[in-house]
Amino acid sequence: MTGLVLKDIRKSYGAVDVIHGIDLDIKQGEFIVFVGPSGCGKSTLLRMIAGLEEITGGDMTIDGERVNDVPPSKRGIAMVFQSYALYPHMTVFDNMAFGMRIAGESKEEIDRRVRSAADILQLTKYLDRLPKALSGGQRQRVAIGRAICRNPKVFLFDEPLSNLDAALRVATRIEIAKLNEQMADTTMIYVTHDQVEAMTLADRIVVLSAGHIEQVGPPLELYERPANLFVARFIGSPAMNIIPAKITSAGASTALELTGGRISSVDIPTAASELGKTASFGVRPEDLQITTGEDFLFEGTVSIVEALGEVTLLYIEGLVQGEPIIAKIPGILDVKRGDRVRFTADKAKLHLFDAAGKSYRAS
Amino acid sequence: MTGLVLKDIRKSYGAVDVIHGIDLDIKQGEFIVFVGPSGCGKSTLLRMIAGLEEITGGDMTIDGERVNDVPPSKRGIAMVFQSYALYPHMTVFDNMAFGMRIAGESKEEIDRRVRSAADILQLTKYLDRLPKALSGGQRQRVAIGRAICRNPKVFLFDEPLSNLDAALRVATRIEIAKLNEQMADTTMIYVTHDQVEAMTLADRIVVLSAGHIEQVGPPLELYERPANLFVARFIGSPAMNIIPAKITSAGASTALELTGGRISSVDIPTAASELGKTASFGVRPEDLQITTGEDFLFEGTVSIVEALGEVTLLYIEGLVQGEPIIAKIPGILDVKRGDRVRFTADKAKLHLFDAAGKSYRAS
Amino acid sequence: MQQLLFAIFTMVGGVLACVVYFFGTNFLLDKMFPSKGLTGAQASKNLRITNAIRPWLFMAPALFALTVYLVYPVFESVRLSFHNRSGQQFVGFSNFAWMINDGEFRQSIFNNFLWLLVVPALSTFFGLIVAALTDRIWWGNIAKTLIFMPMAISFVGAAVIWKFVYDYRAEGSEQIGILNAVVVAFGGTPEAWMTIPFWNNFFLMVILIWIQTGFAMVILSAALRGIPEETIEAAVIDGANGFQIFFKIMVPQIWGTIAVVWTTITILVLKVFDIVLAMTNGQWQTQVLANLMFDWMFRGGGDFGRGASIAVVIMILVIPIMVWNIRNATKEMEGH
Amino acid sequence: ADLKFQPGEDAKFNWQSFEDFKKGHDLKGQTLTIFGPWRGEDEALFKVVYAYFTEATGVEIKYSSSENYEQQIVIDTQAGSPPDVAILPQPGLIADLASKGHLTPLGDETKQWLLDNYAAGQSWVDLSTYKDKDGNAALFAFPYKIDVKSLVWYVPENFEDAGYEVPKTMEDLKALTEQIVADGGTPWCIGLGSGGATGWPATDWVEDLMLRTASPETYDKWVTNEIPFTDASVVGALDEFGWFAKNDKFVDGGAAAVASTDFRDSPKGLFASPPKCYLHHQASFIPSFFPEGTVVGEDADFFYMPPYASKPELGNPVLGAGTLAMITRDTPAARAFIEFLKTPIAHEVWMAQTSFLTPYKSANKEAYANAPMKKQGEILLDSTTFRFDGSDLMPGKIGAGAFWTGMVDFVGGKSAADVAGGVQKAWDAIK
Amino acid sequence: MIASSRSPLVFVVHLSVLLLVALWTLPTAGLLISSLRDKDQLAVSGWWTALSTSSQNLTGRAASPETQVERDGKFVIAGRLIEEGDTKVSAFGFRPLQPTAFEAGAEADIGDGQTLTVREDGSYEIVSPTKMEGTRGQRIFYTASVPPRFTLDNYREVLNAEGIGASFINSLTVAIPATIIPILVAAFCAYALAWMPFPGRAILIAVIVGLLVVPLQMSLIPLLRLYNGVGAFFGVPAKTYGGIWLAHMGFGLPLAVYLLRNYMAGLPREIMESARVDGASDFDIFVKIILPLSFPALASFAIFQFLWTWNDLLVAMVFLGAGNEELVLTGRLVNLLGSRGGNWEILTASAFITIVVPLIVFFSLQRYLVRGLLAGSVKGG
Ligand SMILES: Nc1ncnc2c1ncn2[C@@H]1O[C@H](COP(=O)(O)OP(=O)(O)OP(=O)(O)O)[C@@H](O)[C@H]1O
Ligand SMILES: Nc1ncnc2c1ncn2[C@@H]1O[C@H](COP(=O)(O)OP(=O)(O)OP(=O)(O)O)[C@@H](O)[C@H]1O
Ligand SMILES: [Mg+2]
Ligand SMILES: [Mg+2]
Repeated sequence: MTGLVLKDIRKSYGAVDVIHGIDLDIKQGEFIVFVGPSGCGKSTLLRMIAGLEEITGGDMTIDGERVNDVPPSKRGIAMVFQSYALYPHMTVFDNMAFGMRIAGESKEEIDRRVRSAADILQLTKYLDRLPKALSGGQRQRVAIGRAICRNPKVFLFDEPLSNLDAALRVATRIEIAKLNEQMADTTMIYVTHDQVEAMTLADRIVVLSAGHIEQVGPPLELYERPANLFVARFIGSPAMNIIPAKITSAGASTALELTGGRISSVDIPTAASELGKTASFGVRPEDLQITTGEDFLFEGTVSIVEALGEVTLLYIEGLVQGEPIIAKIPGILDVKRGDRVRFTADKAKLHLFDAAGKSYRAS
Repeated sequence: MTGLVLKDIRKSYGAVDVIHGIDLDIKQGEFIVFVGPSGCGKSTLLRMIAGLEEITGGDMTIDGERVNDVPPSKRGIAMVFQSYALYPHMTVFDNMAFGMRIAGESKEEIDRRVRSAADILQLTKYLDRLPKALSGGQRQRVAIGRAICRNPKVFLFDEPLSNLDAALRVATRIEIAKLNEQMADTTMIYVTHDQVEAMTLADRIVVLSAGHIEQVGPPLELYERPANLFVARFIGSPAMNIIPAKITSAGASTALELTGGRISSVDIPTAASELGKTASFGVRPEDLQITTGEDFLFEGTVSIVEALGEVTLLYIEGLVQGEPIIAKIPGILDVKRGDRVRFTADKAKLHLFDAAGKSYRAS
Repeated sequence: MQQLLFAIFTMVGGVLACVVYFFGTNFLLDKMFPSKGLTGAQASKNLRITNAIRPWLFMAPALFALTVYLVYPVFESVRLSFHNRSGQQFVGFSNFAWMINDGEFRQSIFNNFLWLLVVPALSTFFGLIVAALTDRIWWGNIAKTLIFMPMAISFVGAAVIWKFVYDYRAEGSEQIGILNAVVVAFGGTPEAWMTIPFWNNFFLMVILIWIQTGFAMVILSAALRGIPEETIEAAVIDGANGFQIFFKIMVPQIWGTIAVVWTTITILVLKVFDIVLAMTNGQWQTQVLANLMFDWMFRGGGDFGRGASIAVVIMILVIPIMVWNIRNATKEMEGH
Repeated sequence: ADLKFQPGEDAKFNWQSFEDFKKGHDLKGQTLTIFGPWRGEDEALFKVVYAYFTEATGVEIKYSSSENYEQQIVIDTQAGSPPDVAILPQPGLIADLASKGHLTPLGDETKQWLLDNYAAGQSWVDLSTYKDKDGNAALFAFPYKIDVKSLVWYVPENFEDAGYEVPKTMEDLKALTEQIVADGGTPWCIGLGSGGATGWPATDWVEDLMLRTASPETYDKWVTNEIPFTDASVVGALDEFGWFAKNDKFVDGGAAAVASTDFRDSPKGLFASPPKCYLHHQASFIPSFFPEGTVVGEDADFFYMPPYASKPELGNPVLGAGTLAMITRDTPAARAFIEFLKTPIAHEVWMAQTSFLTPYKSANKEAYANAPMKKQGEILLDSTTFRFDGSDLMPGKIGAGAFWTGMVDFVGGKSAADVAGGVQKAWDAIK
Repeated sequence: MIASSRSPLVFVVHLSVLLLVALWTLPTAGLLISSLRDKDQLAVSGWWTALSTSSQNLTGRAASPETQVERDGKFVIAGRLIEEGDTKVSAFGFRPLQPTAFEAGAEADIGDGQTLTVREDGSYEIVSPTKMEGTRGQRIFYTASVPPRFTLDNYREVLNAEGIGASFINSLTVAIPATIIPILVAAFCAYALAWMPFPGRAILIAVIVGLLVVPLQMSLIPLLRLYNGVGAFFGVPAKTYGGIWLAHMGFGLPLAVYLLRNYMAGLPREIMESARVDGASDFDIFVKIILPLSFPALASFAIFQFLWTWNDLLVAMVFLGAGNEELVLTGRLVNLLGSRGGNWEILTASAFITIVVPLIVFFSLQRYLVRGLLAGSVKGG
């Protein structure tokens, strides 16, 4: 089985191109997460896979069969909408049974499948309720249950957890992870804004930006080796600190002059031709450590201290134009606003991007 | 000045009591955050302070004046609604100027104040737009700007960031923090579901549950010394792991028998009378460390590994009935599903609660 | 020219008077109990007073008009229904006794029930269909306008139009009524539609349905647009076809609006008389209550007693609808 | 005011009466509101007439009308805002207004005037006398502008071509009817359709035939229900009508078409080629519905619906209709207007235009605008009996209800006895 | 829309809408076409045949014998039966029973040695060896194929009628304030019923719904009596524009309040609360927030109310009177029909003349019937 294949998929609304040619190969059973900034086309792509939007160009195949013109109900997909999209006038049971009733399944079969889905999602108690009598988390579970009952080959989620509160979000996320395990043969495609969801659930993450793919890869690969500035800033929260720099010596290890004048070196090889070029130097907030030694990366005045208990966020303003540099230090610190602090970082965890934003390491 | 004082405030809708007697003393200029599970009465309390809901019982004073029967516009408050509540047919400027126009301020004064608020919130470019032409974050800022223009004594926010995406949420949060600094004399009361917001913004956090106060205190105090089980589980994400235990020896340090049979001791004094009683032993996921030694707290089989890059979450199931125990270990680990792992923790960071849920340490 | 000036002057004057009332009274109220710019106990006391008075200021003109133009006539009708034809002599229940024994009245009641069953149902149904279908096609707005058009045609016009449709010419001569022309084209014999007892009721109902569908359509179309698109997409994915989506997903979700439209048209049907008056004047067993009332009220000098008693019956028929609405209003109020 | 015929200019007008009237009445500055049934062309014609009143008295007239004049006058009188003078074509309605005390009696002098000056004067006095609130009879109305209904219309050239003669007796008419059928033609066009008033043309037929088969007294008893509708005389008249209308060969389209053919369309059959019919019974107003350009008297003509030769004692009865003026608010101007209607000039001015007939003997016949009108006027003047349209005299529920529907049922196949029984039942119900 | 919308179902949708639109417009189309037709044709052939050439049996009359000329010793009357044009004569006759006895162009012997010839183009010639007498011309029956003929005469007749312009203004004078005033009054009332707490609110709403059903005709006499009383008391006429505006308002209010209240109750509560916190009184809130936000509801009701007042005849007749100065357009047109009715050509044309203004109103207000007015105000809005 070949799973789902997108070949140069394009979408335009009238003259506006929204998706600019997406190539993607999804294996059966894979859990794929689409992330990207608002408006980059995640939902559009998902809806094209579902068959809810027409495909303007390119080919889409599921299990080797071209499905561009196959109606949604014949694609073997199920979808969980961002806004639940429950049928407000039907009970939970009817909501889940609707698809099967339409398909003309037998009463027993419907009953069996709904009950088993309800079991998995702990909804058995609520089968007779209307959606409006359910809490947000329960509604979301019904939406998922409805999708499960369809027994799909491909499972689509569009920001399914975005309307839930923190605790529910964690709980439901774990349920989805379990579901993925139980339905090992089912391909899942998941759109989210949420870092944690993306990192924890995905087999592979697809980072989209303005209608094209920036990088595809397993979560940790994206975290450790972002292919470009965009991905680097997008994955991880708070975002990676980027400091403009100039390459002062190239080679197996590269020396840089950071804005502010400090000289640093990173263990990333660069070609000699890069010498003298401007680059972007990146370090994640959680990779920064406080040091009192002389071997620091940079030094700054703390403008905001955010103590979260578990970690403390320090904001250092003025070093880079416009944005503060953020450091995330574990535990509770005794740093106050106005303190001058020096930071250092593990050399292996530093990033370097060329003027066009491409990572020097990614090769 | 005395700020805002709530004395035995109660609220019922018909026969349903929603708020059961809240006593709270808020100093002028303080930043207070209300947190609590959905439906606990946060919004209701805030709306009573605003004067949008009638107060069923008790007294509320602002600056020493009893305001129970004072209409909203006379209380010197401003409110940012959970759902922006912008006037859709007015431009950003008019939205912000509306209150002042009603109050009959001069044209120049209106212009001056709106522009200064817009400056603070970086809205100057959008003053002529209608709300529908703004992005979510901008709309939220307009709502805040509208409140600022009222020049209130008390600033009320009801989950102002709840529908924003992660990046916007961080940015707006920082703006609110700055605002709080600039308006040092203004009392702010802020309702949120979000841990991080509560921890980073609050001078004091008020934890509510089912219409009464569980604990009031500065964020780190709540994190480090939760007064009871409810607060312990509510503050911190993922929530504190709670393991049922039995007190096997009381005194300056207490020995416990945890479920599963391990014996442990914590540096929390207990009275002799507590001996033999059941208790709840608590440890935060981020306080757990992996150990290979024999001095471990407990041992378990990893059922889920969530690698977030910066940290890794390990879920250990089966130790406690119903819920997994979660450990949050920094960095990227080489632990796989099914591995048996031992955990230990710093003794100072352990928590112990009595059968009623009250912390033994809190006295 | 002079007339035009006068017209403009009166129009502006009338509208202005109305505006002045609302602004004036509110200005006075705020002057008497000032609160703006003030603080403290006095301000809040004044605000509470104004808040108690203001609803009545807002409603005063409406309540006045409703009382004078509708409530008062209702009581007058009830009074008249117990009096004789000139309204001067008290006659007890004899008008109602007459009514029960009157064959024409019974015929009217029967016909009215037919109308109540058919017209609101079909108007709403067609309005719904049109609203739903036109949302999906590019020329939907044109279609809607055309279907709305009958509402804009004056009653005189509507009557002419349908006389043209139902016109009957003897068999063999050229039919100028389209209905008969169609019948003849299919080899049938032409019929004088208006004279076929029982069925002629339906031919009359068609006219009202034709007119009212536009009304139902405008309101239902707005409601349909309020349905979350996602629920429909979810149904598409669930494999539902157009009909299933419409009847199982969309219709149940706008049930409330359908009920409002249904109510409004039902009430209209109870009042309808001009169509019957113009087309048959109740002949050939097409009489309906409103026309019967009109008949007794004004024909041949008028019998106010009997006319009023029929009006009272019409008003009694609406009580179930009223009760239903009271229930809805209170239910809604709880939600507020 | 603009006068259509300048006083003194045309000798056929009785200008003296105008001058006399002018001398006796100076009511300058007053206004008179008149409510009448005339709209459209008729309204314009009436305007010409009352311009002379204004010219003579200085009274400004405000005329209004309404499609639903019947209902309008009820509302206006009932609400206490009646016009000064109301002109209505329905004796039944007038009776009601009188009984509710809304009308002012015109006095014995007017009664005498009618007896003296109108042909068949007693008929007119009877028609104008109603019971007031207290049950006392008085003259309340003044008949003005009469229509003759006892007319049969035909196309002279068609008669010529076919060699038919205008019948002088009812027997002849029946013979002619059969003759036409024998010649392969269809004799009659009958259409009862009139929207909500469908059926009324048949009532004219029945009334006309009633006057030719029964005495005027029987007729009067019939319209007041002193004899029941089921009386043999009534059933007889119904059957007479049935002889014409219920025979498929006698009517265009067959009997089934009678009820549903519009009375306005029905006469057009006379002018079809080949003619759909040769005869049409209808009142004097019908030429308005003839094809455009039809000249009455040449392209189309009429003859008096003949009486039975076998019943000479009934003479020449005429069935008609007309409007009656009454004072709904007693003002000097209103009184003066009634006086004005007594002047020949008030009749002649309208006679000189169209669609106006009068039984006023002193009005100059020569003033009629054309020969056909004059001929109709003569029928009116020659009549030995004049009877007002019976259905208008009956209570509204009958005359404008059960009778109409009954006639529709009758041509639809019901027997005369059944129909009469049904109407009588309805009449009993409203007693 | 949904991708599957390319399925054959779409054609069904188009087709059904087309069918419905056709059914709904057909009667009106008939009216429109009829209003453009010749008034004699109107009553003899269906309007759908208006576009096709029809074969008709017609009757004409030759010129009177006074116009005869002598030619070659014979007396000749010549002329045309029909205007020059597309009309073609196929057959003719001189007896009503044999209207098609002769083919066009043939010579018919009409007795006395006279012959009649009618040619295809409609010209005729009567030739007689002797001088003809009389004043009436010979009747000629002919069968002609008449091409479609349309005329604006009907409209011209209606529009040229005396007083039409004045009535038009009267109608506007009635309809415009009678639309605006009730909307204003109803909107204030609806707001109070939707958003201002006071005792007895639910009952009041129910009563208003109940009043929806009061038959208009019922109220006429008591009201007019009241008017007369009031008029007499103040010494002013009872029938005034003010009176009819109030009457239209009274009759239109229940539905207006019912619809508007339903709409306003659905507006987001937070906007009102926000304004209240901003210090706005209920009056400010109503004028500055509710009114602009209720535009779709106000516009739809405005359309309906305008339609009713514009097309109303009864209320105007009763409360304004039927005199020439105050007659409204509907009244004027009805009067035009003449006391005996049946002038279909006038009816049809006037129906279309009255429809124009409401349609303009509908079109100009239709664009306010948009949704999305609340966009941006609240989350999810
Ligand atoms: N019907 C449409 N017509 C024109 N443009 C559209 C339409 N629907 C979506 N777009 C545009 O397509 C782009 C992609 O939209 P899409 O909903 O896929 O974004 P997204 O990545 O899902 O964003 P979000 O995270 O906010 O949901 C957006 O810029 C949007 O403006
Ligand atoms: N009008 C009302 N009538 C009855 N109960 C109400 C009403 N409004 C709120 N409640 C109840 O009061 C309780 C508190 O509601 P409130 O909105 O204050 O909760 P909350 O803490 O703000 O919750 P959330 O975090 O979900 O916003 C809830 O249980 C709710 O059901
Ligand atoms: Mg999206
Ligand atoms: Mg809340």
